[in-house]
Amino acid sequence: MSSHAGTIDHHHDPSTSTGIPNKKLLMWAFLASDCMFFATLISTHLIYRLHPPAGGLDPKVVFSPELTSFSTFILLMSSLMMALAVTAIQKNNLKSCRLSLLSTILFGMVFLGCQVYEFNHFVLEKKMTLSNSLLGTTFYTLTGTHGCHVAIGVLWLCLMYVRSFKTAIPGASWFGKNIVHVLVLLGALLLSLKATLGLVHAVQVDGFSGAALGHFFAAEWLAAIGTVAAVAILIGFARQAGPVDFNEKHAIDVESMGLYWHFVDIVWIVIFTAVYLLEYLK
Amino acid sequence: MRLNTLLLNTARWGRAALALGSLVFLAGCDFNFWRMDGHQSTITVDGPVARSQYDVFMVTVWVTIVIFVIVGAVLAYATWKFRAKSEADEHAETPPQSHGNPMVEIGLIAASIFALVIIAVPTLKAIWYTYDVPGGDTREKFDALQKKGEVYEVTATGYQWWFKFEYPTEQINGTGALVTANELVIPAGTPVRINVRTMDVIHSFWVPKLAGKVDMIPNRANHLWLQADKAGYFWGQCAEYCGDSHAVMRFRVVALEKKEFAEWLESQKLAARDVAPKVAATGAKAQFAALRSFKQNEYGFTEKFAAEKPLSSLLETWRAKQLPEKGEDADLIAKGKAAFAAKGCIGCHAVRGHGAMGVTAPDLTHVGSRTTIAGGLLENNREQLHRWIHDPGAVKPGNKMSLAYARNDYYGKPIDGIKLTAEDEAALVAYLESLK
Amino acid sequence: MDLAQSTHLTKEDHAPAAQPKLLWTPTAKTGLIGWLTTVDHKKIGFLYGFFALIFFLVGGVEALLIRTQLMFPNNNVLTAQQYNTMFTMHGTTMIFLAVMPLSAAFFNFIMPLQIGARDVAFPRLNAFSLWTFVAGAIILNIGWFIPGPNHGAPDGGWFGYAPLTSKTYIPKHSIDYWVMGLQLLGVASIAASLNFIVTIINMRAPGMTMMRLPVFTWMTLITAFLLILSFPAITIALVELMMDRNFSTNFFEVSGGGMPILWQHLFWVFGHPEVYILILPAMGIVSEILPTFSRKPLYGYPIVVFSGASIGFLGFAVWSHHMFTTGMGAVATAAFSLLTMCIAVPTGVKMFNWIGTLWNGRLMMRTPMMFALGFVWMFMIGGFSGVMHSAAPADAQQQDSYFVIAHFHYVLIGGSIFALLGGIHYWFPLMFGRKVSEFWGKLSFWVIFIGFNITFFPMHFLGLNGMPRRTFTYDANMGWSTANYIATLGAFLLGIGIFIYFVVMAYTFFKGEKVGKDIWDARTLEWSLPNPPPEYNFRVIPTVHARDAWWYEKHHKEEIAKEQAALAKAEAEHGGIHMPNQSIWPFVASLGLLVVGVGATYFESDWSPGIHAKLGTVLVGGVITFIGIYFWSIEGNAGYHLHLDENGNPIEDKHAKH
Amino acid sequence: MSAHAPASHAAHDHSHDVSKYQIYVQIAMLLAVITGVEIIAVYLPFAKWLIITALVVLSTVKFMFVIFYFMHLRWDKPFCTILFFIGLVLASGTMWALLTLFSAEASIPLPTS
Ligand code: HEA
Ligand code: HEA
Ligand code: HEC
Ligand code: CUA
Ligand SMILES: [Cu+2]
Repeated sequence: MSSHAGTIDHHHDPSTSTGIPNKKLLMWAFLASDCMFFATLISTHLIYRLHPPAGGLDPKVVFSPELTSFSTFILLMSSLMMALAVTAIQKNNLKSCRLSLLSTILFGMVFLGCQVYEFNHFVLEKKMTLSNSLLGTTFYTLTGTHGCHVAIGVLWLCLMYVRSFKTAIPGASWFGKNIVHVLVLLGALLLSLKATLGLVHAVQVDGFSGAALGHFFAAEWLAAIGTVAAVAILIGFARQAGPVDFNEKHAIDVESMGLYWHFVDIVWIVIFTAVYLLEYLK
Repeated sequence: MRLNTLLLNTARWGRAALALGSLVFLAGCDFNFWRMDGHQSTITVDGPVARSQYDVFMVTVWVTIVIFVIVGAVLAYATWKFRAKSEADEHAETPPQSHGNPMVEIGLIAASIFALVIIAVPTLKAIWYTYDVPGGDTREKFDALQKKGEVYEVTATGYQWWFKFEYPTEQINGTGALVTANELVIPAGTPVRINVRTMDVIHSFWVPKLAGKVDMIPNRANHLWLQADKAGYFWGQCAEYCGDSHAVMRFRVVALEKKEFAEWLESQKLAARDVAPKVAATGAKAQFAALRSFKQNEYGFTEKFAAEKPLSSLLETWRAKQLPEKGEDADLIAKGKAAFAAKGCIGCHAVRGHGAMGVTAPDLTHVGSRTTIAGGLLENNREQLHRWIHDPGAVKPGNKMSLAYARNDYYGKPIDGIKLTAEDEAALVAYLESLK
Repeated sequence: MDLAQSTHLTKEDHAPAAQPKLLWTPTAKTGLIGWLTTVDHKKIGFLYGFFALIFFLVGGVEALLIRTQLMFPNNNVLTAQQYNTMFTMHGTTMIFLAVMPLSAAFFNFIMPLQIGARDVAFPRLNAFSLWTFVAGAIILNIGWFIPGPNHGAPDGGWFGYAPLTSKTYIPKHSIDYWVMGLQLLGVASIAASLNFIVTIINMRAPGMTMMRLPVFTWMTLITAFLLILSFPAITIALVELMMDRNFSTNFFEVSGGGMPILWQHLFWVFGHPEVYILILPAMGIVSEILPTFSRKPLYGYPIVVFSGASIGFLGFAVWSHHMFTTGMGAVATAAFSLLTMCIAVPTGVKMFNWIGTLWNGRLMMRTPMMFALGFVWMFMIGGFSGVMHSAAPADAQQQDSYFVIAHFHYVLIGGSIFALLGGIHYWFPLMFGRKVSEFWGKLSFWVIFIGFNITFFPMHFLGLNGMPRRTFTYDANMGWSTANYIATLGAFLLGIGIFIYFVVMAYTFFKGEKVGKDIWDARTLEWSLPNPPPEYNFRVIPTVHARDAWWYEKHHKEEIAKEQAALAKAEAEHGGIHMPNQSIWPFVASLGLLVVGVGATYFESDWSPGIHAKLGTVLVGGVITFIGIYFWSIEGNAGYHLHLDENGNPIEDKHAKH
Repeated sequence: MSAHAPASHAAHDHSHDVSKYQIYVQIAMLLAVITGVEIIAVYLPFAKWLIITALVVLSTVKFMFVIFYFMHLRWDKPFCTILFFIGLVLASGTMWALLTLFSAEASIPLPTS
């Protein structure tokens, strides 16, 4: 209840029959369902990999293991940040929670950026499109669906992040600000996506070198500046004073969002092995 | 006659039953719908595969009937015995609030499992028996048997909405295998392996009296086997929904004794018949001036053909079809042959020896020797042939041949295509009939 | 924690600190706004039932058209295309828009009452499920109303086998409507099921242990699990089909190496659990009716529950029995054949326990009981023909013949529909406080029962006599004419029966005899409520002491009265009954999905650049949905408190913030 | 209500939280290392079955670490684990069955095309 004093027990909700909070239960049931969802998609992909049409594309020629390993690593790190965000809010450490949420969002965006880059690269350079080969069909659909999950997760994280600024002062208006906040955050996301794309591209072309950085700034200075500006505004927002209606009691919201995010991560673990790595076996 | 007896019988059951009875009679029927000896009966079967499937079915029927009688009897007894006699009786006294008895449950579970085992054993046997030709379940073994003439192989391909049959072992002058359509002729008394393929959507190959169905699935090498006990004429039908005209995607299977089968093969391998035009042509007779106008879906068979006759007499009908008609009009046939090329029929149809090589439609080389056309929908006679080539779309909804005809689209805008005059039609029919 | 504690008191019930004006809190209880914004599980249940019954009539009219066409050989009532549309829409409508939502109506209305809860776990999610279901139903049926050669209602069969449903073979948008419609229905079902799962597991009244749950609630739980685990398969299959149709991918495209058989597998991975989704709620209803009208507890409760769960679990391991004729190879065929047979065992167990429930009882032969007994008989017959199908060699002759039609109408009508119609009779007094006349109720039962058997029993013979299903016409010389004729007459009789049923229901709804609470002297908690139940359901959350909780209460009146008085006092001290606020946002979110759905089907290929208009609409819909969800989350799960007077009526200022 | 949350429980929880940060970071490192090992493993010249087994095992380990630690299953009520594993087991089972069905000889697609 609102009159709660003392610590909240985060693994036990006395208002439910089992002691598991409703939202957590909902999320676990949903994830059970999502397992089936990805099982069917991955099955489709593997079935067609085991019985490829004659003359189909060779994934070894198409895939680029470095980029995929990198984005796998990024996603793992985002999972870590997510886990930290949950512990932070459980300890009512709002600042640290927001920081972790923001990092999770950014890592998520980098992952998406890598994926967009990858798709673009495969289509333009490796000539693998959604419709010109069975490999393209199943690959894009599977990883694209996963990407959609990540994107939805990012959106959710953003909402949670701005939600954490909801004021606790009765009568105070926060709603208009809230909308501006959302918009700035979305802007930051899109700009950082663009910047990521540029950076990956530069690295792909020039390798890890100063030249890469130079090319990157030459091409993407607008996006880079925009990102910095947007982040600056966000920091401004974050300095907002006054009590907020976001605390320990909302830990369950963050936690169930975290469950979703981690699940997206483990799906990637499976995809990384089953879709990418296995192709490289001799 | 029957009307009277029927009415007399039903009168006793009161007016409602009488009305119902006469209604039923109006449909020209009697009450024997459980007589299951139709052309596609799965009960009165004519081959070992269908018979083994029927046997399994009967096991399931008997087992379930026994269970039904026992369970039903207990249920009926309980309902009767324990019912409250009146509303007051409902609340007379509360019955004992008992919760169940584990031993009874276990006993019943055991009994159910036992019943299922009775079904499962013949099921498993029949699955393996019906899966492939006995003793020919690998390519090598099958080829060995085929060399000895003990088995036979054909390929059936489904198209929207007709069947193509290929005889891979019957090569014609190296130009390819013998191909026919809509009527599959097989040797009787011989296991026949049928490879089923499709060119478009999923179809299913089903000749109920000979064997259960197997689907024709794109990108999948399915097969089945069947065997006719003796010579006969069998009905088959596509059993998987495949679009507009799925209902009328039918075919026939004709089983012939080995010798006759060999003769049939020889005659089929010949190129299409040529009927030499008379030198002094007198002009074609206008045979179809008084064309009967058919309504859509109108019955496609003459009384003679449709009657539920013994298989042997249908086989006679089929045999009669193999011989050229008497009194052919050679001029008309020649005109038809020309029209067949000029009107673009050759774009889709093949008539071996007459220059038509189309592959997307039924092979017409010997179409005159078949008893049915248009996927078993119509009897192969003059009127129906005429009806078909006059407006195939009106007979068989959406069929691919109608797409080549001139017609109007949804908005009434004309689409260009084949246009036939009455004379063309007469000539084409004569020509098609001559292709024995 | 110990269950003897009351649950509702600890719900988060603080009003949000500041409500921006935009976040209007609707309070209308009736009228359009009242219905659109309701989060009351009983109203939502009622709406589910209302839509489901309408669609049942629509599906029934389609069935009658089918039967009229088949009345005579070479009949001409419908064209081939119309006929194909008719059976596709009949099957899809009956399954997805009639039986499933009708079950959902009972889940919504009855289940929370049975477990002693004041609402479902996520009331607004519940509203979202309802409106998304409606959106799906609209898209599924939209094709009837759009003219043009590119449109039309779905006509690919209810299992839409690829590649017939690909753009090559059906370029019309009819299939797109089907795809998007089912997709939305899937979203609705999954959301609703997640809600039910959480509700049943977490919102039980104190003392209501899992093994004290009423069987209907148990079956709801199992059905919900089946739904969330099977729908993803068809969702993916539909996504793949949609990609094939609109973005020329190769999932089922043979020229690109695709294998259409994959569609069959994915569909039936969903499809078989689906048929148990249709029957388990019905079994739950029957397991409520039989004990009540036998005046005895359900025989072998734990075993009935356990067999329900095993049916659900086994249901995932038998899907290929719909594919016995696809040449899976002898081993796979044998495996699926045996696994399918296994399902007869747990189903039989239920059968035997129902009979055990009757045994030694005192059977009240009222209308609900008639339907329940009709169910037992008819489902048994349908189950037996199921077992005949499970013998793969026999099935090679039966598959896609009228024998299958007979089988599944026996389990679907004789099973699901009978139980659902019986359930309506059973709970009608509770829902509306009125009772259907016994005479008219029984009359409709007998007409339906007889009409049903006349319609579908001959179909067994038709199937064995080789009549394939989905055929718009047949020849007179096949020996099928008589049976078809009789079946059609039966269908009209069945139609008359259903007609009587509905007229009687409508009459009773407005004018029927008013009755007091618990008219059947029933056993489960929902009957402890006055009828119709107040919006807060339970004045005092009951404490459950036995499996048939209400029966126990009735036989331990004093003890219970004392207990409830104490609890009521505690509750009043805590600030009264917490009620969730109404909300429009779930409706807005669903509306957005409707626009998304329409965009994803309609514009393509009609508009010149095509893809832009289409994506534009999808985007607009997406934004609407996003807005809905955004406000939904901002709004928070606020609520208000109700205080009751002695009669259970709310006292004045119930919307006061505090 | 609040009186109901046992004090001991809360204290116990706290002791967790202090170390959770470390645990999370360590696990994240471990996961990164395993991923690295996997990437190297595919290029090693061992038998194919061996590497596949190793990959499957390693991925499963990663999977389990994430769900039991990052997703708290280890500290939550066992019912959450059961719930998720119902889905996981059915999903894996279905996947296995599908792959098996499609590798059966009878299901191999036609050689042409
Ligand atoms: C409510 C829905 C429902 C239910 C409950 C069932 C129940 C069963 N079904 Fe049915 N089925 C459908 C709906 C349903 N079915 C539908 C819609 C289709 C067609 C889909 C389409 O193609 O469009 C279909 C098709 C279908 C097929 C495929 C047919 C084909 O297309 O070739 C098969 C094959 O095995 C089958 C089997 C079974 C079995 C074994 C059961 C068992 O669960 C039945 C068990 C019950 C009993 C057996 C009776 C009671 C038991 C006893 C009294 C105990 C003792 C009995 C014995 C030991 C035998 N069903
Ligand atoms: C729960 C599911 C369900 C239900 C209840 C029904 C109910 C009925 N079904 Fe259905 N049926 C299916 C599910 C169902 N069906 C499915 C899944 C298919 C397969 C589809 C496919 O192949 O893709 C099928 C196919 C199917 C066919 C086979 C078509 C074919 O393969 O060619 C037939 C044929 O007779 C048929 C008949 C009937 C009849 C007569 C009823 C009757 O019980 C209907 C009774 C109801 C009425 C008669 C309505 C009465 C109402 C009024 C009279 C009032 C009208 C007034 C107003 C509108 C205001 N059904
Ligand atoms: C667009 C291709 C096409 C053209 C052109 C065409 N047909 Fe056909 N024809 C078909 C198809 C396809 C069928 C099978 C239709 C079915 O049964 O569904 C068919 C069937 C037939 C049949 C019945 C064959 C059988 O064994 O069942 C005859 C006879 C026939 N066509 C004659 C003609 C004549 C004569 C013409 C020229 C006027 C013609 N066709 C032009 C495609 C074509
Ligand atoms: Cu071909 Cu149906
Ligand atoms: Cu099934």
